[in-house]
Amino acid sequence: MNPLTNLSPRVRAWLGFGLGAVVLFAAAPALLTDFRLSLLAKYLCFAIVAVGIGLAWGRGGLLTLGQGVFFGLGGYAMAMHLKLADAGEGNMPDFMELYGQLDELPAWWAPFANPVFALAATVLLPMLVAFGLGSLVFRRRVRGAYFAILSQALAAAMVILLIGQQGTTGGTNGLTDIEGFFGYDLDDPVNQRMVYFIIAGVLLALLALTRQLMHSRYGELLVAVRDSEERVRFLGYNPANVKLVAYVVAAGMAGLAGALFVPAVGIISPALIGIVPSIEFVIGVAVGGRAALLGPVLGAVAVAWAKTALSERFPGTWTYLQGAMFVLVVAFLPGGLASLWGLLKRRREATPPAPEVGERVLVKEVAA
Amino acid sequence: MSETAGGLSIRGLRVVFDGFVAVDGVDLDVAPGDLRFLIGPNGAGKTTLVDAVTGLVKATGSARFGGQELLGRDVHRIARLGVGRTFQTAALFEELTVLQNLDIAAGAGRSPWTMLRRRGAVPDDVAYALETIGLTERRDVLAGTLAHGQKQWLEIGMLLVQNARLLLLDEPVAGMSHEEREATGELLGKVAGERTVVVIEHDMDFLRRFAHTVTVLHAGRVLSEGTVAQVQSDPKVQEVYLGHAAGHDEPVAQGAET
Amino acid sequence: MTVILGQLFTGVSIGAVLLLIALGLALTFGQMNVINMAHGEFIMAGAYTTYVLQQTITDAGLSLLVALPVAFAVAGAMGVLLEWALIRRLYTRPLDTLLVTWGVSLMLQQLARDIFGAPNVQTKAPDILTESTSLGADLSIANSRLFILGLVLLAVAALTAALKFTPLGRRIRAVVQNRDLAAVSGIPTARVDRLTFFIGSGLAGVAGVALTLLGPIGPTMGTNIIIDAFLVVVVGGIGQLKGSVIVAFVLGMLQAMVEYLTTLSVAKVIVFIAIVAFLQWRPQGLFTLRTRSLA
Amino acid sequence: MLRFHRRRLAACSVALAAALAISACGSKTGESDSTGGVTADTSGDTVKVGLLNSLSGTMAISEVTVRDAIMLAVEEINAAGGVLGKKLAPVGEDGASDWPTFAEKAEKLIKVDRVAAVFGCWTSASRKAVKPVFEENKALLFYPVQYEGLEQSPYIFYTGATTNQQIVPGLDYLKAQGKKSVYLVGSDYVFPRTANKIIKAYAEANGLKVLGEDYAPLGSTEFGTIVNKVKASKAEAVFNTLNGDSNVAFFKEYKSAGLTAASMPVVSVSIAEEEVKSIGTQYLAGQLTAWNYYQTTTGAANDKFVKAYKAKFGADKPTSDPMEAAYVSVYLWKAMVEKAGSFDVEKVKGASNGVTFEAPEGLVTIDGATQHIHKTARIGKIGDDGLITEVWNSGGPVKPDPYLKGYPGASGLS
Repeated sequence: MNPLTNLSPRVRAWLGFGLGAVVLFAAAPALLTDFRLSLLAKYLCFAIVAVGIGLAWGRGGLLTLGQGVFFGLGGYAMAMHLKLADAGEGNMPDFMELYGQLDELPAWWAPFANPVFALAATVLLPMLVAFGLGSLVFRRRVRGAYFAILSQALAAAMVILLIGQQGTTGGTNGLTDIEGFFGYDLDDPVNQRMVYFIIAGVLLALLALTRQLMHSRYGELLVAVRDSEERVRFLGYNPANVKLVAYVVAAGMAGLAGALFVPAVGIISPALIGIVPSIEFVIGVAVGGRAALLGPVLGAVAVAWAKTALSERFPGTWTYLQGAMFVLVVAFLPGGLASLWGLLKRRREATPPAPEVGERVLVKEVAA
Repeated sequence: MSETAGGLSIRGLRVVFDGFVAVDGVDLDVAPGDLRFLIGPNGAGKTTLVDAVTGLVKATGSARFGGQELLGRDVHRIARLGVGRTFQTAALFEELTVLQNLDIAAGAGRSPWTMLRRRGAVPDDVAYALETIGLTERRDVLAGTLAHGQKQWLEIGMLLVQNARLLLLDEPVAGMSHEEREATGELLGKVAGERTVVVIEHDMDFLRRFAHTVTVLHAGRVLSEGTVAQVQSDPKVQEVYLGHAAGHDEPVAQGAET
Repeated sequence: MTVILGQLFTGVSIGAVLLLIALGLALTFGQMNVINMAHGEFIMAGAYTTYVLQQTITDAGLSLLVALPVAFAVAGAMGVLLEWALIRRLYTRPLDTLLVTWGVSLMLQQLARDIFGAPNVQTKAPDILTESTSLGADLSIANSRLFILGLVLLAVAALTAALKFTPLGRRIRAVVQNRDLAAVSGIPTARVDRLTFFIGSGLAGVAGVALTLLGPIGPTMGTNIIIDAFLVVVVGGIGQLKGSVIVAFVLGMLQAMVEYLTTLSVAKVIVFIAIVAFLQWRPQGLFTLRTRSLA
Repeated sequence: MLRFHRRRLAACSVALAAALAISACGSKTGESDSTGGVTADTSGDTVKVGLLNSLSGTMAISEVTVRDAIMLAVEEINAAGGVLGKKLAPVGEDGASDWPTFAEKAEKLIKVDRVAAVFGCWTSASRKAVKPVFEENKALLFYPVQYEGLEQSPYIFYTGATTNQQIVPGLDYLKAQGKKSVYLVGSDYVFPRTANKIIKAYAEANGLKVLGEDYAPLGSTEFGTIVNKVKASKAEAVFNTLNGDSNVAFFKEYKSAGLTAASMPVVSVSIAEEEVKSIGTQYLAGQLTAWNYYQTTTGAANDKFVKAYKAKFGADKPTSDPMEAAYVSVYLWKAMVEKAGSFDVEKVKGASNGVTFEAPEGLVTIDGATQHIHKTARIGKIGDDGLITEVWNSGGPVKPDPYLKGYPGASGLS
């Protein structure tokens, strides 16, 4: 018998958390080159998005196919501030002078010069948009499938909007050539490392937050809404609010991830927002296991890593593999790899484990 | 819980689906604490009536409970007024445990702060309901793995902790064994009195054993109403409902309604 | 004035194209509730079928006519294969179907790239379809657009008639309205599903043939139009063709008018906002089948 | 339970504190850069060069052919003995039509593979994404595609045309043909929007009326309304900066609306031989293009290039301007390295001014000040056979002027 299984879930969580911290804060920086570490920073940003999707989709049954929008809102909010900071007080960002031929900074850019406003906006702006769309859609009981398609349409519309406003958003280019991060020079590898540590810290903090949410009464209610929304309604809850909370939290996480992506990679562009990247955010979650806490994180990192590694040598093969992952995992292993582990464990122990909410694989979905 | 149970009062209730009149001007009064059985042939509008009262389908007319108008409110608002219901097929959260099912049912009024924390101990009303429905031993079992009868009891338990003062039960004993029926009937008898209970049922034996009063629906209208004896002796009922079996006590094709 | 008239016709023809690509979806999504993201790749398959046929049948007009039924069969067969291999396992999980078929669409795109190469390929249209019909002074209407309008009206009429009057159509409608009842009444629902999917996918193939007259033929041609098509069916409502028909033309007209006054980008955004607003008013779409069920 | 929360919180704050402590060592913006960039690995008997193009995604259509042309040049150079006696070892990366991926792959080529130079990128967006990477690491990029100008990075060599070598000649040609008005149609992204700003300014100063401009989102294939507007404007010509798939839909619609090359010619700046093949001469015959090179361009260097390309990639594969510019960029780099006698980036840059190469398009010379090249502008007409034949050229190489300083009326744009 594995001695770990004798520990209480809480102690195990604490141990896992410590292990994660050791891997992210000690092992990875020690073992990886600066370049690989910066790639890991990027993957961890995707993992943060995945944590939110895991909550909304895995636990809440909300297939959020528009996370790119929130990622982009957070990223643009951060990039706008950094561009303004690079340009210096009273100056306009370089691209605006190049393409926009504006006489002065547009009014909606101005508040982003304030770092506090910009930082708050990276999280609050996506949450606000999610709240708006979510309250419209959930309250009117739009069906799950409609919600998924509307999310995609939102992503497409957002891209078109951003690209169309080249003078003030940088168009297809997005916002590039970001030099500093709150006064620190991003060219310096030491500062790149700092960005990595911040991202890793945020990821761990959000994991703790999400674990708390999943194990709270709200987490149980969310699963109940996923499995039988109508029944929850007859118990006197408004499922729209329950879903809205998960959706808004997931949007906030995506926004934060987008904001951290900017200093890590140095660019935010519409290419990260549209339908395709939005669906790609989901694939890691599906592969890792949508309903588990760590599944989405590990899945997102693994898929992003595989993409980098494989596309270096076999660009066409990667597309096939990506497609095949969607097909095989979603159709035949809906609980993702996390459920595989559970299945193996169960087989070895040959007795059904004490059911603990959430670590179970879901096979049902809110169809209504 | 010693709140005064309210009475249900329905006036001129009408439900129309795409031109088809499912409920056609029903007037119905259920006194506080009554255990009312609602019977009628397939398509009589029994379930639709319950759907209308609980806000699932749109209806015209009036349905008041404890003095509050129900029609036109959202489903969850009606539930918060103390109206609870079950469905023909058990609707539980199968991925959650018995305890979690009950805890959720008990929690519609919880503050956001409570919601965001873990459940500490088992709340008293939940423990009491577990005892009442006899599932204390199985509280950590997934609801999906319960036996059929136990699922129905769990549903009733959920209505209890939900603190519903009007219980609308759609065929609660369909598919149950004889012993389970007896137990369920006794449970309903215990619940009524403090609360008002309306049961849709086909099983005539069960009805005779436990009903306080009976309403017969036919083609969207109330055909007859009264005690079991009064209804059974009503010639209109014998004509349209019991039909060929008039005078005998044959139960009507049981559970044929899908 | 002539510009406005021209723009009116443009709106109608945008609507016709939308309807043509959405018609198959109105069957598979609208009737069967399957979100098939690979529908766009079936359209692509139809377009490539036209291209392949032209390698052997050099006469542009003849090859186009031959391509219509062949593309229907090719795309339909792909649809049946997809239904048999994957979708039938997923009928209870509509959102998972979306992801699975998205994966399939990725693979089909790459397959097209490997077979036909990444660049677009060209087909030759019959000369008459590259010209326009003059309607007085400055007003003329593109023959290709007229052809597509005719084709889509024909397809709608045929589909409506088939659903209304043939035994198969009655079975499809029975399955849509009550699957369990249909099953116990002796209708082989699995076979009806497969046939429905064949027709829906086949219509995508026909749309692909028609699109060779208007746009590029390449591996990604399906992805650009698929979301618009889904929106048509979402707004039109589930279970009825007439919703999709009306919505396609209304959206086409709206887009043409807004685009004329502003730009294509703005038009797309405004159409999206209009759709969200509309769904506030009618969350189930323009027309719905009302049934008494929990869901 | 609460105790655990505290400890978890403590772990987080320790982690964040550690991160901030480490950060204190980093340099602030504005301080002199402590890092000197990465030096290429030239120790062995081969030297690595990076190839960065989209092999997947929407841009693969165009970029794959550029990759082929670069590979051809690398192989030819290796067959002829390499550069400074070292063989070139190409390292290919896929930008996947995604700008952040381009930045990531550029960094990988520079830092992990330590290549001596990188050849590639197509869209302006991908170039803008990698530009800071090359500048930060002091590495070289050769960018082979015509673009919107208004840029001059110290670490990029631009071997495609800038605006005064393509767009301005295109307008001059229309003017010379007696056209008095144009309508501008373009895709909604950087190049068309910037190009059209230049066109409007230049046209105004030269008596050409701009009767309207319209942009379609990238990948858009619905051109009914735009063609309607174009037709109603009664412009005498159209200047087309559409990209990719949109061109196919635009020209099909254009022809269907009864508009012809004779009545309202279209000058395109993104349609080369490869695109002609995918649109079809049925729709394109007689229309105009502005480039610096066509497959039909005469000269021994081009005959050799076309022959070698077709031998390697297939007789049905046409050659085009961006391919030629990419092919030339490798040879130009070779010439610069040989002139400098070193692979060192700064030395190569220093040696660049005046380096020439007898290219398929004719003699090209590097302008050291702008790091662009002198190129001959050419207007071509698309024939029924799918080839483009030259109808006008600038008579000799035009000096690159990315900021249009020598063009009154347009120079204020930057």
